[in-house]
Amino acid sequence: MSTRLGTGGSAIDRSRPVHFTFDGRRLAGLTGDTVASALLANGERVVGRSFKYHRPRGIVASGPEEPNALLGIGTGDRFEPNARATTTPLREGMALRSQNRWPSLAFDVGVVNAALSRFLPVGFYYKTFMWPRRFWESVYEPLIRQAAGLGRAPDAETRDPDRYEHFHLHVDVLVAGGGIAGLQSALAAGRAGAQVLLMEQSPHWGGRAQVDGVRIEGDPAAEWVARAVAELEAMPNVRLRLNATVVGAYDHGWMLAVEMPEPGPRERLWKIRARRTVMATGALERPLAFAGNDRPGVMLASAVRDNLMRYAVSPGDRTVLVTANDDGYRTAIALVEAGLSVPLVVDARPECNGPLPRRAREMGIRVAPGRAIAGVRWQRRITGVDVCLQAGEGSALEHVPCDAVAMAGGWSPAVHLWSHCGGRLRWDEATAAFRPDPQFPPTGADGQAAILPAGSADGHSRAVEVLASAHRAGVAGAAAAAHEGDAGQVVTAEEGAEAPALAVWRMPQSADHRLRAQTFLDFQNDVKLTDVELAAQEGYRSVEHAKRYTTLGMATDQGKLSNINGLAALSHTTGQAISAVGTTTFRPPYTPLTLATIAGQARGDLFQPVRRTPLHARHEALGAAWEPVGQWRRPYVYPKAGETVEDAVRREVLAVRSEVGILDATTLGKIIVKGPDAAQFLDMIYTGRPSTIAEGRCRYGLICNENGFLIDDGVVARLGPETWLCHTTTGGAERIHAHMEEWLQTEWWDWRVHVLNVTEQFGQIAVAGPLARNLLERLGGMDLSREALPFMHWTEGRLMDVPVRVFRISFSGELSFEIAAPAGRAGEIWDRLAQDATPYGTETMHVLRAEKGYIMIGDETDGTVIPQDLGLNWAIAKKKDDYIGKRGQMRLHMAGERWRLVGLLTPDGAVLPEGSLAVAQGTNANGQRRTQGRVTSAYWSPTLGRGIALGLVDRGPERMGETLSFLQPDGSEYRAEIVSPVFHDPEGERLNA
Amino acid sequence: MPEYPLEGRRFDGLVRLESAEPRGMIALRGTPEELSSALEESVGLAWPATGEAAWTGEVGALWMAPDELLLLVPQGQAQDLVERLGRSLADRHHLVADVSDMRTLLRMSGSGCRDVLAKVTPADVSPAGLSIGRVRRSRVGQVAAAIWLRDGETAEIACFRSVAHYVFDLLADAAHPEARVDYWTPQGADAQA
Amino acid sequence: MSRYSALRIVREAMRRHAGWGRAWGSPEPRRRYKVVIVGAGGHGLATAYYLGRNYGITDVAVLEKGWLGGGNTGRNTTIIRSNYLQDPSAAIYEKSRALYEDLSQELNFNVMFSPRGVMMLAQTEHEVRGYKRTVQANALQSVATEWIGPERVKELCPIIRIDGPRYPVLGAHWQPRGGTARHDAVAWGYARKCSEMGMHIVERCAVTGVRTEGGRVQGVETSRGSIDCESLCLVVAGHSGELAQMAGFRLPIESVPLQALVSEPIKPCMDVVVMANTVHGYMSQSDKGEMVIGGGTDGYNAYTQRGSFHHIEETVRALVETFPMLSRLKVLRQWGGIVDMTGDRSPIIGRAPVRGIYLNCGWGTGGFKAIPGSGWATAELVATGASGPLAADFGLERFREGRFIDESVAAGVAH
Amino acid sequence: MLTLRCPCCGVLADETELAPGGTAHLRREGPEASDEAFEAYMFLRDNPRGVHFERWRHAFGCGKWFHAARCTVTNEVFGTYPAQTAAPPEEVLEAIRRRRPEWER
Repeated sequence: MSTRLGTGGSAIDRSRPVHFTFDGRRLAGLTGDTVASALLANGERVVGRSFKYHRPRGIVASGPEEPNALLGIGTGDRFEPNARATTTPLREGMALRSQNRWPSLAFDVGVVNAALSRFLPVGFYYKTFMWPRRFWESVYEPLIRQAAGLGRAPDAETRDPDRYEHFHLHVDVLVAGGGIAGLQSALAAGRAGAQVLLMEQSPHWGGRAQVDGVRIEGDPAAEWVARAVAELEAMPNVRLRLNATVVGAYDHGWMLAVEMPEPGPRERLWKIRARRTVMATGALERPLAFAGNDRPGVMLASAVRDNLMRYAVSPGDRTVLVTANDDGYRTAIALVEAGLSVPLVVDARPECNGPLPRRAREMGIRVAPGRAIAGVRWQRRITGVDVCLQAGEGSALEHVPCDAVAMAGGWSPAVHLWSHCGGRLRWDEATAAFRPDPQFPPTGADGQAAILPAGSADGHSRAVEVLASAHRAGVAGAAAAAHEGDAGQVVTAEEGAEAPALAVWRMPQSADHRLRAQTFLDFQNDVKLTDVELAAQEGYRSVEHAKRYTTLGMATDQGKLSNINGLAALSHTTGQAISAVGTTTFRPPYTPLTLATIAGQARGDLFQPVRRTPLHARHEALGAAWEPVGQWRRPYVYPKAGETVEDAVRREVLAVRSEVGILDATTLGKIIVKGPDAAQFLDMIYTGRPSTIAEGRCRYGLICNENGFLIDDGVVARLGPETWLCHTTTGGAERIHAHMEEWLQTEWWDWRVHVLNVTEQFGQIAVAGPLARNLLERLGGMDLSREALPFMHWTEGRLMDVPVRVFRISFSGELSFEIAAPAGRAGEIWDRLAQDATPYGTETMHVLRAEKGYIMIGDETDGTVIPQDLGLNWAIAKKKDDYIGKRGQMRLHMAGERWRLVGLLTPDGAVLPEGSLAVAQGTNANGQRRTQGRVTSAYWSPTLGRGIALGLVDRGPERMGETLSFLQPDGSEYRAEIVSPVFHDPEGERLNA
Repeated sequence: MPEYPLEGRRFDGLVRLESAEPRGMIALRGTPEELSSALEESVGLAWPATGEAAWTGEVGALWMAPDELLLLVPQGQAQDLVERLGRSLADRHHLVADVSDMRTLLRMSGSGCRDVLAKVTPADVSPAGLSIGRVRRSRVGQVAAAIWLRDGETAEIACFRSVAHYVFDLLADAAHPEARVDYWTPQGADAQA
Repeated sequence: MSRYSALRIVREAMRRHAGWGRAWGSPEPRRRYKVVIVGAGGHGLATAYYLGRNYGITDVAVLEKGWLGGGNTGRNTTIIRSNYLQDPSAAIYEKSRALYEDLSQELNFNVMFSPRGVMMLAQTEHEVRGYKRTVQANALQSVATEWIGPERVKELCPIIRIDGPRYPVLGAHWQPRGGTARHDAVAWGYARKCSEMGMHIVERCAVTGVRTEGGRVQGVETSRGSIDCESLCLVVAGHSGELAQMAGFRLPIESVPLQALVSEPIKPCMDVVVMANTVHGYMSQSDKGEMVIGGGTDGYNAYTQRGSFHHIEETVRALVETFPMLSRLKVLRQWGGIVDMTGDRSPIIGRAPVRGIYLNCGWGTGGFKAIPGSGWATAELVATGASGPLAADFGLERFREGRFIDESVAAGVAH
Repeated sequence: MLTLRCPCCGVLADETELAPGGTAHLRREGPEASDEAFEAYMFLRDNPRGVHFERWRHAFGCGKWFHAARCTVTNEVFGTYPAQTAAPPEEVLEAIRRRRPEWER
């Protein structure tokens, strides 16, 4: 039975109980507990079921490497699946649920997989489920999917109510890890004068040293830790954060960290630009590979120690320690010191006479050298272990009753950050571990090492070396940022000497197949020794193939526990050295990262900016239906009470055609181009010749990209001798401004031209319709008569005492003006106009322009259309030697026969479905129906009382009067006649009125 | 009377957020070689150093780019200054325009300014990175903005008019009373000294 | 090699699976082959397989500098669809999708093709038009897709939020027989069959040079010796530029990082593939229960197989907005691949400027779904020396002529 | 996540403040260009594995275009310089040779 002891526990507050439930049962823990320690304190050994065989599993570790103890935490909108019990602080009222079991944790039908395990060898699903063919979709895959997955998915309508945010920081030195190495590095860098941020993933400073009985400067580690923290807190150039894990290393020293602030947002994502990062992330203890090593109650020796010292929780009353190094003995000693029984220490080493083993023996602990575990006896709880010779095949020599097993397989440096960004690892035979290879570090923008390994993350195990390497790293980090101040002395430390460890990759050495088939490498994914062997046998020998074929290391712990043992198994089977086998690449994040944390504040209303015109509130008041255009919100149409969108569009169109309407045209781009070379520049940007526009006049212009394709259009006005105002489409404002700047800055930098995007300076209102002029004249202040301001002219003055520019241009085919007023004053004019004019939206604008046969960028064009296709040759200056796109348009395919703009009318006036294709005879070599044209826009025209459409048709303009067939997906057919694209006022009398 | 997007909006949290009082704004493009003397005589300001702002009272010249300044003047004085500059620069290659309505100015005040800014911009807002007098053009959330400090506890932010509400809402959310970071404050103040 | 089957598994279980042989051989390379294919990813192996299957050409070596399937084949988000706008794309992707339907049975290797359906959400009027246009085109291309309304979207994928404040779902472009497959299995399955046909798959064999004479290819220099060949086929996504350089020509290609990520496994909650291009994100749930997530490419050239975090951020932001219930789910792993981007974002299948060299590259972000069709078309090209109908429009010359195959014209640009 | 020093405003810009602009130092080919020359200008790229000259725009900053010399394998940056030049400045070439002695243009 795991229980809470009567005394001890550095992290817990016995005076403050915390209540929670586990699978509905009411339990109590203490303030300071992790969920894991609280469960153990309550004797909860089985906390989940494994992925494939649904074997009962218990808590193995005490940190982020925990593979088994994943729980569903919380309820409703705050439900979180797969929460790691070992790193989740216990909170009052927490509701915990075990996962991947049905109907209950104790009895799980999935366990049948375990019984069938021999028929479910690694990769079996690649070899079967193929016949009968249709069964795959109807039976097999649904079964596989149901079986897979760990935690329950949150309900479909879940809405996370919590806050998340980001924090950007630029520092000289980031120290990842607040153990004694991290503290020493921070001290060195901080004293040297560098700006330092020190982050520790747990709620405690000092890391393992405190539970490992290390003494620093003659005192217990804990006391030095307290002093170090105090000194760091006093430094103005140093910051410390607990509960903050550095999870990713990216290019140019950009580091990612997650903080669980308390109180504050649920999680905070730190984006840290660090000159250097000290990797003081410590090391992870390895399990040992013996039969039954996955049984609940088998734990890492270090985890047993942590639970004992921090939380006063014992994993059992009688704990057998199995080890291959001296460090493991610390756990045995600690257990006995806590008054618990350690019936046996199973040590794989033939010789174990180091100080720690000696001490253990002195305490009366029986030590069995050269031994191994042949099996763990289990009946719903561990009842004992069978002990055998490490050298043999596993025939049991004795049976030792116990209810818990602590395993000490040696330590693997936590080198993940080193690997995230290109750093290489080297296999170190001496420590039997992958260590950072100083020859191939992850580099920053300067080509130098961006990450400096320190302490046990660099493969050091002795406190003295740990502190020394940490000091060096801190000094080096500060120096890289030109801080050379006195970093002080590295402190002294002493701890029990340790005899050499033995790298034991399987127990016993020559375990037979029966044992190997019960020896687990990856606990969560149920990968066993025999699985890796079979993978190798089938040729999946490259480490990546083995990983993917067996799924070893692909569980939620990302191989933190299983990786090295797996590699060792692979090397053993393939007969190549571990160094030759190599390791798979560690990828960010080091620990799983919440999606909402990545999104940060950008959720809901802040997901993306909404751009509002100065008239936004007025549109809202008018009940506009919005259309997102880029990030702008534009009124699509203004439906009145009881009106459908169609009704409203009809009403708005007729109002413009018969009276007058107003449109918010603010979003159209407005770019000033000025300078001695502006004329020459614009003649290159546009296909036409803006240079020849007279002052006071406007002209329609086209802009192509270098490929020849039409990318934007708009009216250009000549403001002065060397000044032009270029209007772009709504989407074009930023794009075309950038386009102009690009050519000016990178190609024609010697041309004397300035460009300024003044789009948002103005509120622009289009006033369109036969009554437009006299409405405007009623505003007073300007003579807008036909004589004073003819079509395609502009003027400036004051309307209602508001300074404005008035452009006599039209996108509707009606008598029309566009009024540009300072954005802050456009409202006054709109309000006045709205008294007598009908506001209309973008959909109405589309109908109006289509009736007139005007093209719309994005409808008639799609990035593959050239002006010539649209009958816009008149807007291209043929004689001009050059403009952007001219050469592109000279290419074979551009000059040849193409689909060109026409109008399309159905005999019965029906509206052609947009995107419809006109079919031609027969099929192409791929059996696809041939086509000869398509509909680019189609609308119901209230003006003509029928459907109209614009389209691109093969040699269209030469085929007036021909009828095309538009085949629909549902098999029906539309027929339409090719006509002129101008449906309304072809002579343009209304336009010029 | 002109309308301003953030008129009347105010938020109190880790910092106080409000619309700065309206000011005239002028975009001036051209090289210092061409324009600095004219700037001197019509505004009384020397061409600011790269990435800095030059102030005389409420009149400021903010460095936007090697060939671009943003001039801040009291409300209503922009048009007049544009014309004066236009005249004195007539023979110089330049571009000057009244852009008073194009951008919106927000003011953020309180000891939490740097912490709140750090949540929304990738720029270095440490006392070293964003010193008083410096003008930093960068991102605020997903939009472009210019940030400068008037003093240790007052920041001004200029963004385009159309996104004024987005920027305000984003900063207000970042300044949520329960979202303290205490990175640059209170210690941050000492670090400056 | 004996067949895979349930019966075989039972038999092997009785003898502790001692009888399973290697999935594919690992022979020493010979001095000469009729055809040398560089790149043992999906496209290279499929090309080899169809050379044997359709043309009886088995004197083939597939050279791989690293481990088989270790490039983009093993790094992509495994989406399979053919709902493309342009005829040439629709033709080759639909051919590919059709081959996927029976691939497991044909290869006797379960590639877990899962035709669960692919939907592309329309969240702006512009997207609605783009997708409706594509549905029209697909109908004439014999690609079964349809336009569905928001309610149907919600029905097919209940975890989508269709009434989001920013971009409500206006409908979707739905391909019922699109889906996913197990990426590694595709490479392994083809490799096993090629091996069975006597072809040589040579791993850890890096090509260091291309030998040409009089404008004709003679062979390649490799880290495992010099190899002669009649035909050389370059199928090295991400590294096509380097190989081309060795052979002395340039390509309309730039190599950029493409990133993806997976979440922790959860019980099935999403039975379709969803792509949301307005907000740049797409997602499916693997058979293991992980949410598999992808987005856009990084904007700069790199061979780092990792990218910049802000692209991940943009994608995740989009998905949390589209699937709010994912909010508290956690990302397990992110990674990157290197993709070839061509001038029009469509692939290149065709003859290289050097005689005897054939190209299959430029698949950009969409290569996995094309593997069988691409192999089929490239095999025809290599075997006959001329492009068949499937590959005809994908030749290099299109860039000179300005005859582009631009899929970005429809809203659906992501893969 | 790259950081590049904008040579125009001196800011050490985060990648999110920048817009990438593809290969630098392309010579524009106009109407008189041959099909081959135009195709090369528009599409053919060296796409090197190593030192790459590329364009960036300080889009969220001073708005200026600049060039960077960067290694496409390690992302090491050898230098940045204003865009108003047809070839990389000597000091950048020097920096490259210092770090990549074997490199040649």
